[in-house]
Amino acid sequence: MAKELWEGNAAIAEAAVRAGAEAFFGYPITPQTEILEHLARRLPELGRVFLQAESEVASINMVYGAACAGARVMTSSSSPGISLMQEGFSYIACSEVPAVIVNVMRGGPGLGNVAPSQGDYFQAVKMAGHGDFHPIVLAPGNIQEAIDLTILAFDLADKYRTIAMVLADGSLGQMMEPVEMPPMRPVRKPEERPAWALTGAKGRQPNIITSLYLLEEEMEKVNLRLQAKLRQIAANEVRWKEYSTEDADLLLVAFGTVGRVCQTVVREARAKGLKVGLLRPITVWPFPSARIAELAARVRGILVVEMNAGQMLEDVRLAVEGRCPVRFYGRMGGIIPLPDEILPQLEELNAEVKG
Amino acid sequence: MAKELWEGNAAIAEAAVRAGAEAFFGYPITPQTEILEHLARRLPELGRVFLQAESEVASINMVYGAACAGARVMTSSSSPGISLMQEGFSYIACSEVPAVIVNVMRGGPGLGNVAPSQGDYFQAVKMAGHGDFHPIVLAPGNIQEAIDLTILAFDLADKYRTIAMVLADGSLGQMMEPVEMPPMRPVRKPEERPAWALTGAKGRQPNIITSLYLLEEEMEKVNLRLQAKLRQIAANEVRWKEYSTEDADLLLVAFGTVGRVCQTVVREARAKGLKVGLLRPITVWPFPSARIAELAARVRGILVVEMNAGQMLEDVRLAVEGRCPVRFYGRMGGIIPLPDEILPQLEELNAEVKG
Amino acid sequence: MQEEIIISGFGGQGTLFAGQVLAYAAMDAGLHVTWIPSYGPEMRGGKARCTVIISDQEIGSPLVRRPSAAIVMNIPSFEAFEPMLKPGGVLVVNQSLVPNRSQRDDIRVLYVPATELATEMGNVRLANMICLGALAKALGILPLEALEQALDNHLAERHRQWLPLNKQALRKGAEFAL
Amino acid sequence: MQEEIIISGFGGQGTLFAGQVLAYAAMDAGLHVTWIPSYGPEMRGGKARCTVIISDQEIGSPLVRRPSAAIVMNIPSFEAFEPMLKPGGVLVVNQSLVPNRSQRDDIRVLYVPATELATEMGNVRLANMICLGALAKALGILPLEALEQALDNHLAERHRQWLPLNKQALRKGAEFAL
Amino acid sequence: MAAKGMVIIDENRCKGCQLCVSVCPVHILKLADGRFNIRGYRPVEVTDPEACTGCAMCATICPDVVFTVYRRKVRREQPATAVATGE
Amino acid sequence: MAAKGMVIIDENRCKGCQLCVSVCPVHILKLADGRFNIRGYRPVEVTDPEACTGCAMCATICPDVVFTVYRRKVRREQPATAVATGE
Amino acid sequence: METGREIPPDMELIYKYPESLTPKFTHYCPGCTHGVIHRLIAEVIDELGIRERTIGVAPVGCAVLAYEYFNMDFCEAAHGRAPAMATGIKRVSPDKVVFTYQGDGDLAAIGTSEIIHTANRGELITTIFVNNAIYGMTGGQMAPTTLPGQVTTSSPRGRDVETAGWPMKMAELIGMLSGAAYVTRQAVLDVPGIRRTKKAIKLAFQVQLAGLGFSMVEILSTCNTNWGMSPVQALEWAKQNMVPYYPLGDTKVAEEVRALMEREHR
Amino acid sequence: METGREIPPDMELIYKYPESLTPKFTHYCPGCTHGVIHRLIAEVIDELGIRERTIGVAPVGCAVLAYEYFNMDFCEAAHGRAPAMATGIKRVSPDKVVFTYQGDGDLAAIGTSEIIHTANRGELITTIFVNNAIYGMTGGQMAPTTLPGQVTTSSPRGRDVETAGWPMKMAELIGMLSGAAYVTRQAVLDVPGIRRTKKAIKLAFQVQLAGLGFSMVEILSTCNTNWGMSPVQALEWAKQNMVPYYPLGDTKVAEEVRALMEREHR
Ligand SMILES: Cc1ncc(C[n+]2csc(CCOP(=O)(O)OP(=O)(O)O)c2C)c(N)n1
Ligand SMILES: Cc1ncc(C[n+]2csc(CCOP(=O)(O)OP(=O)(O)O)c2C)c(N)n1
Ligand code: SF4
Ligand code: SF4
Ligand code: SF4
Ligand code: SF4
Repeated sequence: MAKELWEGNAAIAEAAVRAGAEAFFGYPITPQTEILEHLARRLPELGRVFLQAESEVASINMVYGAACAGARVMTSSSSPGISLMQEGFSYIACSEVPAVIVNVMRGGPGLGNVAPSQGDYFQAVKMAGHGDFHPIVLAPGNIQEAIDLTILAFDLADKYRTIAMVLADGSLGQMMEPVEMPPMRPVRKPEERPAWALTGAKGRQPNIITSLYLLEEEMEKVNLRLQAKLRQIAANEVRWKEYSTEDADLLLVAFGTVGRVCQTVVREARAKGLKVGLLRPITVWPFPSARIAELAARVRGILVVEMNAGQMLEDVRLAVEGRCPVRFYGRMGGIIPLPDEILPQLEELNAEVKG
Repeated sequence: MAKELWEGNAAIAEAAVRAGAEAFFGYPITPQTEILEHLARRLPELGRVFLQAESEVASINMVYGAACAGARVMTSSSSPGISLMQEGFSYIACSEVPAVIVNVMRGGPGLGNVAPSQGDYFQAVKMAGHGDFHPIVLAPGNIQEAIDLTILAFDLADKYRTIAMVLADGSLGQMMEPVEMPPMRPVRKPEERPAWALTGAKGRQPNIITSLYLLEEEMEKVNLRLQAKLRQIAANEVRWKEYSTEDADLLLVAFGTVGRVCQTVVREARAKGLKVGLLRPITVWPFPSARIAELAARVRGILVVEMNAGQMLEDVRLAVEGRCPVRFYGRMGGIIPLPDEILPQLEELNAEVKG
Repeated sequence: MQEEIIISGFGGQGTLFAGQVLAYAAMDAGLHVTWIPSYGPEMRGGKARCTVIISDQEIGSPLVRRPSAAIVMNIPSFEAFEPMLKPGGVLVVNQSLVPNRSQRDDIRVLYVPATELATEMGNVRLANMICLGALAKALGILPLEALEQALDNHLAERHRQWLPLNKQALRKGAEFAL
Repeated sequence: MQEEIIISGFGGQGTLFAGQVLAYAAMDAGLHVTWIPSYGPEMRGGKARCTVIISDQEIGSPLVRRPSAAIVMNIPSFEAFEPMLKPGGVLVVNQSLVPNRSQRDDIRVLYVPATELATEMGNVRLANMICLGALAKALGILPLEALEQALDNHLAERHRQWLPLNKQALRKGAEFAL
Repeated sequence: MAAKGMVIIDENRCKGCQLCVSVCPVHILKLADGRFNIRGYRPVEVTDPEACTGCAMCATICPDVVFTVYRRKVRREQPATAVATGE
Repeated sequence: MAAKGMVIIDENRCKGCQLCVSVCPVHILKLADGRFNIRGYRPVEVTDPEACTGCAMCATICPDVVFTVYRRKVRREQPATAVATGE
Repeated sequence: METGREIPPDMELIYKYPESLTPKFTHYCPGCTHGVIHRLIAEVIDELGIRERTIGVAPVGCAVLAYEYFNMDFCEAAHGRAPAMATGIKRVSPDKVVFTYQGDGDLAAIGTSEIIHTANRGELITTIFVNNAIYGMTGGQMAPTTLPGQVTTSSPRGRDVETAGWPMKMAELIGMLSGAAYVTRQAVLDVPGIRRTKKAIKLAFQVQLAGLGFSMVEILSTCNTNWGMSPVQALEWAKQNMVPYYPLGDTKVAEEVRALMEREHR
Repeated sequence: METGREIPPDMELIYKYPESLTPKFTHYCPGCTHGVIHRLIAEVIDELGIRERTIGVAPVGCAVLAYEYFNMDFCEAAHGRAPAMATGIKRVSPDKVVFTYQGDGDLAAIGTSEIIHTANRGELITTIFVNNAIYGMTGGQMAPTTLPGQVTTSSPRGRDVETAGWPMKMAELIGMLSGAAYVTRQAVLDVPGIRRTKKAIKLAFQVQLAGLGFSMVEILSTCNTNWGMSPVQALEWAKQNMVPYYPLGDTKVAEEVRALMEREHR
């Protein structure tokens, strides 16, 4: 099938269309507005629902409503907008309805800037707002992955009745690459909506969707169910890519755009005779901890590279548990670390662990 | 000085008054509404500012404004309301203005219930909304501490120009204990407001407070400054309490209400001949990692107890880095674990590490 | 010395206030004390209970599963706590609303027709003080005077006129613990 | 084979589009390619540049500090990239707007009076295609036909009428790389 | 002569708020004294069933849907619930 | 006869939007051709200074505060900036 | 339900328990008008025969458990966001009847933006707005609708209009928006008012069924518990104090709705 | 600034660069009316002599960098929250003059709740509301104020009032709130309109100085870039299309304000 050149944001939007998204509710924000703009054109022409909400708070609660009604639904935003959705995430999480969220991260904190960043890693993987839950978080490293993971997000959200988040950064949203756009899936018909959905209590008991459990015991039951679900997801859905790890002395761990930058670092390092490998998490939650622990027992040192102050770093350290030294290199404010700055870090680490 | 019997919420509110809070902006939510109600009476009678905002989003942005004007200001809420403040936190963090936030946690996720919980630990210590920052987080274990830490929160917020959060749970908010309420501090006069504050550009260059830095390099500079500040706080402000750790074989780590429950567990365990100690973090960020690492090298095992699914657990594991086994016991949904359920966990751990 | 006391009943029966009087008295006596309430979901009525812990050393857990003493002002409360009471503990039962009898021989049970007596005294809301009097006397950790003092010092202005009757109620209750 | 190309100028000079034409041509030639833009804060005008990487293997970093080729359409761009170009690299300079001359002898520099030529051809906006033609020819990784094909296949409807002129512009630029 | 109307009271739903008592035009509703329903409320009672007009005012104001109301048939028919809305 | 008014143009502030050109009542403003200011815009120029009436319309509509305007003194005094508001 | 009492044959059933309510006991305080309003909505849904295709959205407020009492599909929204949630539901299920049930804190404070934009878009949903001039569930704090001088736990000296502003007239505000087809203010403070309120609720649902636009019924209600009165006193207080400030009647009746009304009266 | 040209002695200065603006070049597109409005505000602040005690609150929108251009204390609010931020500032600094500068996405979409409650409380602040019928900064998406049929990047077939509702008339809506003392709609589309707008802005600040309540000036403006027109065409388009839908003039003038106006005109 012929490749087409797609911009990341448009590609994510079109992937949602192909995945059978029935509705999109969102609010403009750079650097992901092209997602909304693409869907503003596509969904209505396909007779599906596009609505520009008055805010991100409204967006996420519209998503919540549409999800309760059993529709495949999505919203997208960038860092500040995602912060505004935290309460909604928590309600959706507790109600166990499926929803797809795209966060094209920008430089923060605050209004920050519109340059690429990975500053929202913690916010994405450690929680869905308040309370004990977190979404499935998929971190594409190129546009083909962005497409495939957007579609996967819809499937995982449905399968586990949870939030699936595509966590990208501004550069991925705006770059172009040749990709294969999958064929259009049929949209689910109203009568095919899930049995738990709010479709009118015709010939059955009413369906109730709530996140309120006044009795502690009930609330704990719900939490135990949610935790069991998270364990199940952790067991089934961990995904990652490895590059030249077979014989690696040193391991790079990086996700998203920096992850692909590190692919170049691996090549250049090996050209210089450094036996470097790369593990690029595709799911940052669930995190490939077990595999990293294995590798940690084999390599002499690990360098984590991120576009933030060191967030995934904690998950790597939790996996490594002291088995080998873990170092960090990061850039912030929207700067993408380039191979020529990462390489010296590797050399330093190499010197350190060799000596 | 004679002790008085105070309810936790009212005590926190009165402590803020004594600390010289000039203004409070908030929105009712159980189980902390008594804070707002106490201040609705006290602040106006002292000629200070009380305003019930239309929402938590408005509250935090009013706090942001008052803080920019150089006033000592506070808001309080509970889990869902705190989620709605995440964007505001991020702006305040980046703008480096001081603000005090009280989160009296309730059962979640979602609307959950109004019973005590520690489910927002991650949200509190890992971030202030989007981007790379987190507030100082103080976790009182009794009402006297709630008072003292509320006052400390104002001082730390001012000192570091950051968010200082008092992280309590519903039971602490509603219980009563004899305490010593400190004397009233004089409120800062308008002319004593900090030099960076927005007080009108009279005879000086305008003061600008923003969180927007379009150029990546500038944004990174700001982030580096923020990270340096966090390191400085981490170096200066770690606080914790220890109980019978001198000769402990097993270590309990717990904060807040569970922390005090564990004080009883220590007594009862020792009565049963188990050499158990307790470390109760007072600051959960910065976290007493160094001290826990020391103890981890000495004890045979650690049991972390929380009113959540295991959040502080990660910070403990990051500190321990595999030096000794770390186990977890938690209750959710608003249930406070009692000594008689924690003790068996200790005995299990003891058997495990002894064998 | 540590006593863990639960006072439990319907909302409106004054169980929380009774607990506070106890807490005030303990505080004024220089003891450590914690008072912690728990409510049902209802706005009005429904369960209302508090746990009061009095100790001569710093108090850890403010909650206990097995109290050393309890006042039960309605049937659900009796059913909840009678079995949980620690051996040697004291149970005060508001006989007027709780027909149940305890089968346990390892605790001391005081059956007090509190609601009836209170009604006789002219205000049904005095039942809580009657039960409290009985409990305090039976426990003997605090003299009745201490509770009266607590009432003097801490009874809300708008209830002042009830001060004497409240004190009478305490004494009447105490008689059941003789 | 891997070429890292930067095309840089003011907004409105068509640098981003030139990069896309290159990317389309590379894609149609079955090569790996990435196109990534970067803008200034201004809504309009201001810097507009893109990095195009063309390779016969999977592309890692979509950005480079030291490009192997560059088109600079204004002075700031010349100053930014002339020094950074890899030895052996190709630099196309829009002479009409950039008076600077390169002092480097380890790179190939093509000075093209693109804006003037474009104006002669009747549309100043053709300057980008002229520079692109020169670059493509000099690099020699893609035949001019490939770029023309790319224009045929991907030029937006509303610009179709400019197709012939765009192709001419490519060829005119190519002449500077002979 | 037989009552024009008749109400059936679902005692255990009653919360003794007395709204019905306050609107009954013939003043035949009052709270039971000394008697409590399973939820601990004194339920409402009909003091004089014969006097009931079946006006359904009690049912109209009762927040807890305690009443079922009957009325002796009259000439022109009416849809059942419509009456509750007084049409 | 001498001009009734006079404008001073801060060329580098000009973005060449032509709003002033469109409002000048005596049509003496136009963009310079071939000439660019430091920000790359063709700045506005006065074609016939003598004709300027000092009406300050250009200054009133200019988004970039390019103009300073003078007017030959007239009988009744007026507060300086007030004129920009046409009072 | 009481039984064993047989019904004389010449008695006809005038009022019975609505099918659209579950048999559950409510958690509302004795005499709370939430119960009356629940009943009216249920009666209307019964009469329109739409129970099996109606989806309700409960608020955060005392009515948070409404889904326990209504016998139909229901969900529970975040505080103030019911209109957004209802929008999401209706947009993907246009054949369903969707309504929100909201208090004054929920709708007029934290939910201001959502209700205004939902109304302005003319979403085909119906909103039942219970104005009891206070925050009930959280124990009686000031609401945007609290009356001037009214004492609440967060306005201990009475609402001071200087610092807290005047009570907001939501029916008037929402009525101004083009997307709103039918907006009215009613009161359930006495039997005639309750009957008028039911008519209004019915019309509001009919407006939705006819696809004419957004409809809202603001209902003046009581919170005897937090007002510190008996239920009967509370009705009286509301009549004396709320009705004068909040005029009863329609604030918006679109042309098509007027036509609908006339058809109804024939 | 051009120099070397000496001024004839009989020439008097009619217009000069306002002190309340910094000399910085703005980032606004050529011909963007944001620049005109900035200038008017600066002139008013100069004339009132309040620069040294004025605190501005910038929005998120094209005017996000306003603090670079105004020569006074300034802060930058979260998107839509400027009124809340201004409330916080004013409450703790009642002696200062506080104003917000907001676009239509900022004020009429995400910030709806904040502006309405701030106005209703009668906060003593002034809001300058720039209505250019589109989201400028993010590249031209539909705003609540976008006209029916108007094509934007998020309404590619033109705003469909069936699904997106009708454009919101904020001046009318805010004018309804008791706390609002002075609310008006003006336009900077031609010289006379610009002069009237300046008068309105001046009055709005005077209302704040006199402590009469909340004041807001809605200003019909252009976004030639995202409308895809020349600056001059944009002014014309706005006159043809916006002014008819958004009637110019005052929507709220409190009694005390009327008195103030009269005093002004004497
Ligand atoms: C985000 C959030 N903020 C605050 C609350 C607390 N809260 C629950 S109900 C309520 C207000 C209830 O008042 P109203 O809407 O008038 O309904 P009523 O209880 O009076 O029927 C509040 C503030 C919450 N649950 N969530
Ligand atoms: C929470 C949040 N949501 C969205 C954005 C993205 N955003 C920036 S400006 C803007 C709207 C600008 O439009 P308007 O308010 O009309 O001002 P204009 O640019 O037209 O002057 C948006 C949606 C943001 N920065 N923050
Ligand atoms: S109105 Fe209903 S609940 Fe109230 S007393 Fe009468 S029957 Fe009982
Ligand atoms: S209005 Fe101002 S900016 Fe525009 S062209 Fe005229 S002088 Fe230049
Ligand atoms: S608190 Fe008020 S609103 Fe809530 S149930 Fe009780 S009376 Fe009704
Ligand atoms: S985008 Fe529009 S509003 Fe923004 S500066 Fe340009 S013209 Fe002005």
